[in-house]
Amino acid sequence: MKYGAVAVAVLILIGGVTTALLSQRPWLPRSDVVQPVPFSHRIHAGINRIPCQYCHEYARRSENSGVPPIQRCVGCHSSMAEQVALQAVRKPWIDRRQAAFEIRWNRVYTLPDFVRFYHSPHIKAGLACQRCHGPVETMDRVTPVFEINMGFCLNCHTQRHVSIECSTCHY
Amino acid sequence: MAPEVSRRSFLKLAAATGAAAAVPGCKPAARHLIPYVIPDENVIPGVPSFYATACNECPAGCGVVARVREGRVIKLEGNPVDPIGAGALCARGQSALQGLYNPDRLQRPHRRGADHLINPVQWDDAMAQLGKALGAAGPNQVAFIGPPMGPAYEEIVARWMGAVNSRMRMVYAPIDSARERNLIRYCFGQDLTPLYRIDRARTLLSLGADFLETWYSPVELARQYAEFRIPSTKDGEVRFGTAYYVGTRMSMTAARCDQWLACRPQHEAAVALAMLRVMLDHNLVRPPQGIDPGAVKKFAAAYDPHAIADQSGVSAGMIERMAREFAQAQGALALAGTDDDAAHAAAWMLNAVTGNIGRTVTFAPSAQPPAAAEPGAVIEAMHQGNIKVAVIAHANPVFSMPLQARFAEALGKVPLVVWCGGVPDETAQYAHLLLPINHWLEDWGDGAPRPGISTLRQPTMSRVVYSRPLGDILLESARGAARDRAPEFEDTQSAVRQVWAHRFKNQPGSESFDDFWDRSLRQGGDFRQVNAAAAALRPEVFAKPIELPEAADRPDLTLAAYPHIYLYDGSGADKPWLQEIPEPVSQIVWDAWADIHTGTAQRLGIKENDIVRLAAPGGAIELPAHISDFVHPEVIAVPIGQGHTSYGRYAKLRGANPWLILPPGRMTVAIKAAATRRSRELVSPLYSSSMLARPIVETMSIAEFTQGSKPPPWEEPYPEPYETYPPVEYPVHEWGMTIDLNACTGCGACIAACYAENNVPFVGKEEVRRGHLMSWIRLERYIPATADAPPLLTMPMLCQHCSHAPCEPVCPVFAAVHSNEGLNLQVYNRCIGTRYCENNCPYKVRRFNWFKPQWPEPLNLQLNPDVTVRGAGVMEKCTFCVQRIVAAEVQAKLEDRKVRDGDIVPACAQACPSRAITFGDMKDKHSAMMQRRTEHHHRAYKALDEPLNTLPAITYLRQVYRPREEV
Amino acid sequence: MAAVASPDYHEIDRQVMRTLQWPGWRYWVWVGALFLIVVWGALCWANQIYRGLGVTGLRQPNMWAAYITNFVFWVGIAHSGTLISAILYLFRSRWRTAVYRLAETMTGFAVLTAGLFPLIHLGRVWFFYWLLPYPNQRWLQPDFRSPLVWDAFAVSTYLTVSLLFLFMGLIPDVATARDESTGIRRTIYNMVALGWQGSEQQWRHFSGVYLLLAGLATPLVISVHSVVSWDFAMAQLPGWHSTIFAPYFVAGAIFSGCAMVLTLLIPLRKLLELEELITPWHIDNLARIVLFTSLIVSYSYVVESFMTWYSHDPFEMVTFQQRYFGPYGYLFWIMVVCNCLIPLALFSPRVRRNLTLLWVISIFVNVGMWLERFVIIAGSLATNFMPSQWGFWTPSLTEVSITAASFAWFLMLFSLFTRFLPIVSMTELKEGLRWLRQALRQESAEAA
Amino acid sequence: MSDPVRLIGVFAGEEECVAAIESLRRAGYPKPRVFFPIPSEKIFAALRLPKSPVRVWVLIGGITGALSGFALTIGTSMTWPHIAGGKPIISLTPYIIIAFELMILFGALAGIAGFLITGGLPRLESLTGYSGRFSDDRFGVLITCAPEQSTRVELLLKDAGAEEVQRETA
Repeated sequence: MKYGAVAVAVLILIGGVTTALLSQRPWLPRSDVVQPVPFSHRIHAGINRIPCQYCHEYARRSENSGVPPIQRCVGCHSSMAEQVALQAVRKPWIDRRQAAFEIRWNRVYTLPDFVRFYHSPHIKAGLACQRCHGPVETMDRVTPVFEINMGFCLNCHTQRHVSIECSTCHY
Repeated sequence: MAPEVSRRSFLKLAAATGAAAAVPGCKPAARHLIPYVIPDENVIPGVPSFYATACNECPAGCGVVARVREGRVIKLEGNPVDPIGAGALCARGQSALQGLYNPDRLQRPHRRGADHLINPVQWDDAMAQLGKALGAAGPNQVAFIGPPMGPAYEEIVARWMGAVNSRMRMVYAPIDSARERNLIRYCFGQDLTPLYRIDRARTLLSLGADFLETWYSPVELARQYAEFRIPSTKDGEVRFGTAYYVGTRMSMTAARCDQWLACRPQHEAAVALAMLRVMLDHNLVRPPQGIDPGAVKKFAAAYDPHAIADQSGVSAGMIERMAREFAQAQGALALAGTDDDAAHAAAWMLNAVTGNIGRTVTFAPSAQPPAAAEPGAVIEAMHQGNIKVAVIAHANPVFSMPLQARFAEALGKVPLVVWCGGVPDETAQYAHLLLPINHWLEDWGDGAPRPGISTLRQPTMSRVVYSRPLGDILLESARGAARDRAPEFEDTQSAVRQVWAHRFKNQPGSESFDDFWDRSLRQGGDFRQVNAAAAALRPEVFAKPIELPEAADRPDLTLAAYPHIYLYDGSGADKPWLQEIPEPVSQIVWDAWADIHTGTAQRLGIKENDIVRLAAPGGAIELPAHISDFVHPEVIAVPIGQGHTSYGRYAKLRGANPWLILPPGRMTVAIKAAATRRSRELVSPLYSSSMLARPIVETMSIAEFTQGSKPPPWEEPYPEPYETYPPVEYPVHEWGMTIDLNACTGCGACIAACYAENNVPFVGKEEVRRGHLMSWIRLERYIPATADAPPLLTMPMLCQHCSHAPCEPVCPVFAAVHSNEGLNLQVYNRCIGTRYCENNCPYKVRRFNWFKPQWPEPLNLQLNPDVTVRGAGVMEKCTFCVQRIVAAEVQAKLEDRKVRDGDIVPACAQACPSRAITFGDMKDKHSAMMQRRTEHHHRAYKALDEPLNTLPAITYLRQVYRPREEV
Repeated sequence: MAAVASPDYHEIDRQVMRTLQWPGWRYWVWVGALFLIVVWGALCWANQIYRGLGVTGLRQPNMWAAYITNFVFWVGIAHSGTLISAILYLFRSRWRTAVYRLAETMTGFAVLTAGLFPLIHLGRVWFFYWLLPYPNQRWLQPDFRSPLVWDAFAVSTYLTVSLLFLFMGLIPDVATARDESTGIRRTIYNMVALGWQGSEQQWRHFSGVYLLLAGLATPLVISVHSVVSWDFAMAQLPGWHSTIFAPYFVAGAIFSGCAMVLTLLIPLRKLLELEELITPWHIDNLARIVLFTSLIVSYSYVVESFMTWYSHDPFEMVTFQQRYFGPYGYLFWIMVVCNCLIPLALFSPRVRRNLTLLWVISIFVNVGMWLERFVIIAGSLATNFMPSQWGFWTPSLTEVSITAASFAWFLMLFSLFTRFLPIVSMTELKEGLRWLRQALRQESAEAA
Repeated sequence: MSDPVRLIGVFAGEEECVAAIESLRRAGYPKPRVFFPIPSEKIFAALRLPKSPVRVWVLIGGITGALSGFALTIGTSMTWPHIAGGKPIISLTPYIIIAFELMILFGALAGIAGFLITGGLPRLESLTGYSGRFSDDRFGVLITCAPEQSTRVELLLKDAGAEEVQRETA
């Protein structure tokens, strides 16, 4: 019986480690991402009601939505010398040497290499950004709401009668 | 709008913003997003930009459009506006990318130390050293060696030469048109540029001119040749050009002609002259005004067809037949491409006497060639020690000059040799200062390939290595050497602009220069019609007989060197695509070989792969033998391009270099051949050359074409397929392709384009030997079993996207699956690698990733971010460029319209010089692709479809041929 | 040799129990050597997974070669076990009792070995479970139209059922062994025997389910090798696409399997001193099956060639011409000698009684049957529809190692079984004691 | 009333054992528990045992397997119909193979389960009266009776050919 207990303990351990490793699925959106700049979508998109595509301007034209250029930040935050939180934005604006003070935003949403996703047709189809990204306008720090996996895509594509051919996303 | 280089340098880091960064295998996707400080309004991340420029890989100078994603060029395509390439681009042009991203490119300036090793130096140091040396040099003590580089660059060089007070400009390109120019001057008494129009001819005679491969302007001529060779029926009359190739070996060009007539070396002229005699003897021609028939007759009398038949090996009957056809055709054209002046003269005589000047070939006045010193004089000055500084750019004379020219030795006597280039080559081994210069895709420049056509080159991306434009180096060094005489150009860009501004002044029109400049940049140049120049054969030409080689002087064996279709003069050897694409006729990869006739090999006791020693007066080379009947028995043919001792990892130590043993200016030399006891396997991805009478490459004689039907290839035709299941319905599109085998020349541009577009890995010689070649499209090449057939059967073979795809139902996991647009999809991420699909594929077009593919940095920058890089263990194959299909469909959706015919052009179809490949929707009967099928329905067939009922989406159009008759 | 002409129940037990004594050092050296070969094979596989299948000799167009040949070979080996244990059980064959456990053990381990090869040959083995249906967020399931999915179902069913069948038969025997042992062995044997005590209720359900399992295994075994043959017959490749493949493969499987039983049985009988339980009569019967199936296989070769000639299909004609006279032609002729000619010697009773000769013949048959699968699989792939894409596989070190390791793996498992579990069924020998006695009498009469 | 007595008759052969069972039955005793080393149809017959119900288990398992095979294949094909090689989405012919294999698999598993459950296996402690001899070469007949009947039963067993009769108090 002692051996039995040990065996069960080992099995539980192995199972736990496997589950833990698999639950880390690196290809899924990450909820533990902390950004170098304490940017709040709640303040920008929520309180101030700035449209998403004001900053993510490529979404309707490209596969990428794009991260806003620093110029876009400076456009509104013209006097930011006094704000400590905005130093990270101000530095690259003042010193434009490449890579000197670049902001390295951490990705929240990643897709595997073998998935092709175009933002543009989704915008064209009138989908709200929140359909996939969740209520970003309520978040100070963006965390994923949906587990964006193949089933998530298929659900929506099937409901909306969009192609679910393999070549829609994989090539 | 002209993009500015400085601005684009911001983009370099933006590569990470590509959502689908193509990284091989399991590397985690980019983790960071780095924003622009100021966005470039011309660049949308994820959307490609296109920049027009011009190819610099050979003198033809086709226009090129560079596809740029996130600041890096990922694909080169033909520029449709350009009249030379007309939107197509050959394999060499496609592969320029691998020169740009070559991992062995010199990263920064280097100086050779006392220990003979090279060490990196700062640009400032290097420039200071050069400037000082130039300043110290006396008059005519500075040499500049390089090929013709286009008007703007020539202007920079000329002014630089002026600043250093020297006239030692040596214009040097290993393959140039000097002989053609000289002979035109001899025949017509003026400097003229010929404009060939094969498409206007009905009979074509090539005297050793490989016009589909390396001669003159292959892309342009292939396009014309396709028009000439695609049979058509108009008003009951069948139009189908007749082509003869007289030469020592069956080149790819010869294989596309009706007949290859094996001719003893240096006897091509004799055959042409004998034809002239037959024409006059039988009064087949009336020479046009200005040519005295009597003089011609008198001249031709010396060339008795029977005697010449005995000497040349081309039968008298054949000579007579060719003469008749040539004389009577409505438009005929003779082209000469040998190293024999007589052949060129004879070709012009034939063209002139039959009245084809102005019809199938026109002339335009030549531009002034750059002022240059005699090459011999420069070399002699170097030998004398009179040259203190030699700058060598874009040239590799140590490799491509014969040993007899003693160039390397002369170079050794120059105190400062400055080498400017990309991958350090043999010449760089003699350099004291090695300066990396911008690749033409990174540099400004222009070209004037022929009158009326001015191409403009612009940087398409920021530099890959710490290189500088050659022009900047020259201008800065001139400033350093001689402040008083320094050229007033600021840098290369302003030099190009000023040169163009100068020329613009002389042109009529109301356009402002800024508009003209912008338009030229956008189009990739300035293209104008030029009036043909009048040209008449000089009567004196017929006064002096052309000497024919004496039978007594005839050597036992002649080495005939020819530029390899991909490696060209050797400059292609550093590009793995060009090494890996099988040479069309021999199908050999990554090597050089000696083409030996079966009989000769027997006589010499040589077997396939035995290394033979070819000894010429100037030296000897050793190469493995490739035995075939595709070469004259007295000739051993050797491709030029391999045999590098330097020039990067892909070129180094492969094969042998025939340039070294050729006499200066010649491509042939008498040799002695002997077997050595060694051998080396020549690697080819092709097993059998016999088609076993299977319906793969189908042909049709001209008689069958005229009748409009062809008997089935089988003794008993297979019964009509009995369909067990209802056919699959494709709701919107059903993509398909039509490939015209009469147009296809086998040049391999499609293969190179596919490599570039689809991230197809190259694997190297050993892996090709092990059957691991990855190319998605290959050339099927068979030697016909009967004499009554085209000389060589070729067809591009790629995934047929069968409607009844045998690969699909055997896949256990739906990795091979059909889309509702008729595509046979391969879902890489679903594939588990059972490889059953390839077993069941009758066309054997699927490729398995035996290893994780490797692209040594920075070759990986070329990878197309729109195509997944496949990891080890998955199957892949042609996708009909599904990424382009999806992109076009997305674009159509954004514009609220349907996909139009022509929106989608797969890479192979885009590149094809002869426009053999058309892609479109099979459900749209009006698409160009379906039109082509309908128009040529007599010729349409689907490969292996009759026995297997696979219903391929690719329809081939049978190759129509004229039966080779024994005359 | 202690000639006991008339063994009784206890004598049978005694003789079999003797094999379960703790083995000596020679045995452990043998098992250890096999284990090392298995470890080497595992390392080769690990290297293959890490670097990619390019470490094998596989190439265009030989996408399948040694691994799939091994798979079919081992599945085939398995079949004779089920034939002897299940089909002959249903026929109430008298001579099966002494050899069936050995054959069945061989079946279990052969399927276990065979089952590894579809995994070994995968390009991305870490996704092997995509071959099986399971709920997933991708909505994706295997394509049940693919013969490989049939394979996955057939082989895993076969493995399960044959192991269950083996286990069922073992229960009463292990109980016997338990009752003869003490200490930890006794505990373990008792657990294996599930506490079997041979009461009338236990026996009643046992007999019922054993018969039904035999009844289920019989169509299963035929279906499994038919499905394996359809891996090839369902493709349209010349040389594969043939309707006779299913019976042809099943016959070949039994042929090779019985030969393998002989290969194992003849030395084992000697080493474990089981001469009195496994008599020449048993072996003679096995040899007759080998002979009979050899004739079927030879007939299949003839029919296959005849059909090709008769159809005059140009592709098939070339493939067969290449099969006989192409680069792999010598393998075909070795195969004909091994499979068709050498077994003809078994028509002679003296050959059937000469154990050494019989053993050598069985080795030839094993070699021949491996080659048969190779000639069909790699040979047909080599000479496909596209003459330009022909190509001929040559083995790499990895493939040789893994093939060798598969034999070592099989022999290691088998060797372990022989010394820890009864390799001869005591229960069934006792049940058929009459026939055993008769055989022994006959033998001693012949010897006299 | 005193404790009942267990009598275990040990027989050397199948016939004697059968004879003992028969005579016990004729004498009106309840069915004895019998231990024997080989499966014996004669003993089953003597004990008047009905056929084992595992047949039904196998049948139900097999039918379930076949049905689930069809349900699985057809169901998954319909969830996401992929075109492959122009074959129909629901290709019944190949699905028969899956259904067949699952029928065998489920049938065999159900049979084993039936055997274990109906046979009361696995069991941890020994059945009363079991002895190691009964898995070797002896047959055992166990009958529990009142002490006053024990002599008669012992005689009955001996008459049938028992080598020995063990007697123990229950």
